[in-house]
Amino acid sequence: MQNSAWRLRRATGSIASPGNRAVMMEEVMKKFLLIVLSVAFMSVDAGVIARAEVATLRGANPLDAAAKQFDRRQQETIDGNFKRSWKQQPPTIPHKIEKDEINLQVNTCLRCHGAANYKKEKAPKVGDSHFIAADGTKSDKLDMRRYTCDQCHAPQQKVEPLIGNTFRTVKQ
Amino acid sequence: MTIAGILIHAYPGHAETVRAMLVETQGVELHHETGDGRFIITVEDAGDTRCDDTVLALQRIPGVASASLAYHNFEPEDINTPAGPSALPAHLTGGA
Amino acid sequence: MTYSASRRDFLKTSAVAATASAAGIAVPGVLPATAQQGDAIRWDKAPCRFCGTGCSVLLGVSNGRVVATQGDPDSPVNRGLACIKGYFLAKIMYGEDRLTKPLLRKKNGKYDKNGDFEEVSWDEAFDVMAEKWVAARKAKGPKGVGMFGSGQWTIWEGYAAQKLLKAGFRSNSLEPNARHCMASAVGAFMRGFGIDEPMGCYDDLEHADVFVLWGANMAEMHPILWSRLTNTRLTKKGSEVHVLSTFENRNFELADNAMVFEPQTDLAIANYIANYIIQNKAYDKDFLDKHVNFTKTPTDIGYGLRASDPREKAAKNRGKGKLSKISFEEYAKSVEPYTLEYTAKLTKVPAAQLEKLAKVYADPKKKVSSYWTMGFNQHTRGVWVNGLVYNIHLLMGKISEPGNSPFSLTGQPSACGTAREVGTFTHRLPADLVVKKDAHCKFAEKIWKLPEGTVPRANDKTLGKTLIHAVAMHRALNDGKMNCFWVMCNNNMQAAANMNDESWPGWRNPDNFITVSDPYPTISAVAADLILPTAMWTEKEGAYGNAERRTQFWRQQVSPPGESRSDVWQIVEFSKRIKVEDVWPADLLDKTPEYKGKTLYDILYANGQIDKFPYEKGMVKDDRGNVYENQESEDFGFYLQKGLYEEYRRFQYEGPKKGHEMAEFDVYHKNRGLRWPVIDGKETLWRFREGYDPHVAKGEGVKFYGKPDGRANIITAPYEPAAEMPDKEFDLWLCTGRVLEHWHSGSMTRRVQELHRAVPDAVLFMNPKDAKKRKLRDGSKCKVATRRGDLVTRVETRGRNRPPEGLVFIAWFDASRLVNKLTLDQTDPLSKETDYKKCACKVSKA
Amino acid sequence: MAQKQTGEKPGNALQRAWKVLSSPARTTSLGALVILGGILGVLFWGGFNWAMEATNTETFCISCHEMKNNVYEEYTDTIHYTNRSGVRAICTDCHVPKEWIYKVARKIRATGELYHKVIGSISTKEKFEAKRLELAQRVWDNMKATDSRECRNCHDAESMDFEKQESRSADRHEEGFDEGKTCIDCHKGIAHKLPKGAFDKEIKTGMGGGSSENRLSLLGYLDNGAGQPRR
Repeated sequence: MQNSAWRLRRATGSIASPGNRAVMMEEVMKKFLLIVLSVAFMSVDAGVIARAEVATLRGANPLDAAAKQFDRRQQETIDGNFKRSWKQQPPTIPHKIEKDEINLQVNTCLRCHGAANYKKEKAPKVGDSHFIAADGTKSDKLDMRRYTCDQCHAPQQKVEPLIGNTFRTVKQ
Repeated sequence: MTIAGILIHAYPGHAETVRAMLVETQGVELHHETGDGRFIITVEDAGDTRCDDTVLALQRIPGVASASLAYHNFEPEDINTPAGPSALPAHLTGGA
Repeated sequence: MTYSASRRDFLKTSAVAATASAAGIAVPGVLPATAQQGDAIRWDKAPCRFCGTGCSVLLGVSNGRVVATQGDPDSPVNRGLACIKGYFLAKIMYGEDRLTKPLLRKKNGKYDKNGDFEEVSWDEAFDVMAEKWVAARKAKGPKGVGMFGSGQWTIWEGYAAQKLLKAGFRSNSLEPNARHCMASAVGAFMRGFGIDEPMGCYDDLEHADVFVLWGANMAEMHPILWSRLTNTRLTKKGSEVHVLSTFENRNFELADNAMVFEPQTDLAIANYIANYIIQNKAYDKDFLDKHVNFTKTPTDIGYGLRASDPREKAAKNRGKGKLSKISFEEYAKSVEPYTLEYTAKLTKVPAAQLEKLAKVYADPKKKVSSYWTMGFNQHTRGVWVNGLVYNIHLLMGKISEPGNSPFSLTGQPSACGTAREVGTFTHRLPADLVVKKDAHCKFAEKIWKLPEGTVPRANDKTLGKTLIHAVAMHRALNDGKMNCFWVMCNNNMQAAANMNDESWPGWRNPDNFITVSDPYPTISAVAADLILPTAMWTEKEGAYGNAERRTQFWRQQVSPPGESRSDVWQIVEFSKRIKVEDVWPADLLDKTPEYKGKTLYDILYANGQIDKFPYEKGMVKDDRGNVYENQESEDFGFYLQKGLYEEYRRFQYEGPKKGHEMAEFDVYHKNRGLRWPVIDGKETLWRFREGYDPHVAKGEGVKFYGKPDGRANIITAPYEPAAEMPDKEFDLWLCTGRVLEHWHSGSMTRRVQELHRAVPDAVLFMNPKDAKKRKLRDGSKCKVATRRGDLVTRVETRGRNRPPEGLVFIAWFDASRLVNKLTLDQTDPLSKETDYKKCACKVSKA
Repeated sequence: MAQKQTGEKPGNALQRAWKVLSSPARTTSLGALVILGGILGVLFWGGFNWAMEATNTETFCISCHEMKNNVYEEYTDTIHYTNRSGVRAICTDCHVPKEWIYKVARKIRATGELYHKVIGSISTKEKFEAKRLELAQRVWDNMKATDSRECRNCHDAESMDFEKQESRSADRHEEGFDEGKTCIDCHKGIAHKLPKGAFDKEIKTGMGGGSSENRLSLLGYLDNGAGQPRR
């Protein structure tokens, strides 16, 4: 059993041969498809056959080989804010948050983004939606369900997307 | 608790009379008027007149071309009302 | 009253906004959540695509595309909230690499296992597939073909698959990925209560005084439930949170009593609490006398590994689980060894903290809700440990009432609705029926208008043993006993344990033909032979059932791209290619001669029941008059989803088991879901208790009606060690799991840039001291190896997870770091659910 | 030394030594006495300083579990322990003054800490958490009073290059310096976790202003009692 043919292939890989990822990504941008159709391939029966090289999020690395290793990640910090795609989307965090704490004792996010200090700190104020309680009533107090800021707001690492996204905003 | 959001179209030249009737009707609240004969209203239960009866009556107001239901919410106020007032502390509900 | 006044105002604003938006009128000053965009956006509700919480979101559609998502203020589950994944739902369908055409491995114009993927038509795809399936069914019997579905399937997709496999192919080889996720919870419900799914509901999150999280990282995995819990903890006087975990996680931020225990010793902790309650005579004697039986389970039952494994050979009662009755005294004696001193030593939790936990359970004045998910379910003693927590609640009578709730959370959006309620498991049929029971099979055959004997019995007279669970399926593929495998709506190559030794060689076995239906080229897709492009989430009409028994519907919002089609379309369309003569024996057909010459489509779906609801274009409408497409119904010419659902519903009303009743199809499009049992249009919040559950008659008080005598089982079970413990060479525990920002294997969330950039890679969470010992530091490249494989990643010693010395954690979403090359394919021998939380590994510098 | 100088046989050494020391110097020259005094002075002085330094090490600070399991554990996560270039500030760099007189004063106060160690004031996690705000407040007040003297041993406003800071930090620093703020005004909880109610005082004293309603909304979340903010 251990020596069956397909087991041996595990070492060499039987998934579509890895293409040059850079070239492939360029194609992707043009066609909005990761399936690269190489129409040059002519079959004996005449006619054109569409061959598709299918790559996963690990690129075209065979599954039974190790994937490319990633560099150490750094967080992206920018002036101002990251763009939002629609109004109700929670803003991503453009500054470092390692020193921040959200626990039973304190919530340091609110020290700058809370109603009392945001002007002074030139920080965006906690959204109005955060002052609507579960029953729909508006309140002066932050809705405690929103206490854990990092459930919705995340910092962003400096990385390229693995694959593009064709989402369009309503204005586009 | 029943609340309905309704769009009323008045025949040209009838906006005045329709507005007057709407304001009169129990359970109806006029929220917006476009100036071209369209009204946005909400309807709710009032006294012993039920919301759905009021909606039917709207159709029969002279000068109304159409009354179309755009929003409807019904909430029973019983044990099955989830996360009801009793489940929440007073200061969260805006009281006390 | 302030509540109704303000609620009324809120609803009025919503009403005005909705009316204005329907009429295209801008109303100054009215800016509720539903109409903020100001552009012509059609908003409609849909349950979230991700976890088992079952939040409802509002989906904004403009020009045939989803342009925005937000939390649904009218949903009782989330009341306007969503987590980061939920907020970004609008983007999950728009990854650039959406599959739009079927792809088949071919060489020289013909299917070839070693060929490259080529685009083919649906006809060609299904023709090749049908030929392979018929051949495999004939050659290898009912286990020759298999289907692996999902707790993310819609309810009707699961139901259609159930019929295709069990009635059409006459095979019980149908499993959902919920086997990896919920099976232990199901096992414990059936053993303890005779009926599946929690007795409580999410309202307990507001009613409870004390929350105990047993192996549920709610802060990351069920963020909205965590929000509700947070609200209670921060606003309700005297409320407290106890957290148990094998490593520090985000739950610990709100913990009043945070405990890190040695893996597998949760069994001992639960027994200690029971012992404490008994020693202090705190138990509710009256409740026990009236509503509880005491039983014990066989011990030393093995670890669900292959029979050849020495650990299996050594087990005395391999796979056994038959309960035997004992007395209260015997039960008390069985937990006696779990003293505070012994338990503290075994678990490495300080005694004072264990005692603090035991005290809140034993305090009759405190309402305690216990929550667990994968920490309990993915456990080689998963059924046992689920049961041990029920024991505690039953001892105290703290069950089936507001705030007192042992609650098993689900992982997936419809693990309850589709996998468990429809019964897409090898051993199950809809509404808690099982193929082990002849009467249940006969009932299914009656509903389905099939001859007696069509549905294979667990031990079938002619077919032999027919049950095969998820992990065994991969083994069967590897051994060449199963030759055709259809994977839908999940990524099992990335998800199943021990990829190197079982999954990969199984799928690439030259005898096998593997089909994967997916919207995206996943790890599973590229490991398959045929890829079918799939319509996802709101590209189809659907229904999910969440962890609190709530059934929620949604309408098709947008059209699927290219030629992609929903899973339900694929299943029903495929059935047209299978002639009944090819898969049924002659004697069965002789009983129903009218079926001769028919296809499975005619017999299973166009059966006069499912096709009885006519469909016309434009008939799916909301209450504002917006019209929605329904691609499948248009294609088949009848309202397919309604037909499947209404036939399925007959199992709930006419079947031998009561308590699963749902409302009619049309009702759910109008509301934010109802919690079953739904009787006379009313949902049920707490089951088994008079006044809440309509199945409990006046005067009965509490009745566990899933069991014939109306009594629940307290089941004693001891602590037994894990299958693979750290030793000299492999000196660390390896635990795997999820992160907040990504869903499962990341096939959707990693295509959303914001989510990808939040957590781009799976790193190794490690204690700084362990790192130092290996000359590693934050950010170092490291190699993680087990007896089955290795991977390279980077060390994280200061992130959101803080393991104690001796344990490391890796998330499994990252396709580049296939952590399931490392895990052991061990299961709970009773539930057959994989334990992904415990195996031994070593870490070195890479 | 004294015994050798008198040339007597060892016997009851202590008694004899005392006798020598207590009798007026007749046989010894003033110069010798001065030198002897100097030597003894250096020895005592050195010993004193040695002791001061010994109690100024990290090992000493974390030799008691109260320090090790609470504040030290937390500190290892922060930038003062781990950072890009591996420059570290240990406990005493921040908590013990460098200048002698202040250092001695701090050490004298430390004897109070020994007393609390003996009576176990913060011997458990719960006790520590209960006292954390009080303890932290004391440190903050102290730093405020000294114009964050210990911070400034390393962080000198003059030496800060705003060009190299994140723009948010640069703006806030510039403002802070102009207003005459001191480091601890903003940088609380940078090396340890924050206690419950950490910001109550600064909110009460009106840092950042805002209406009273707004102040409440910032604070209300902290209280687990009746859901009412601390006042």
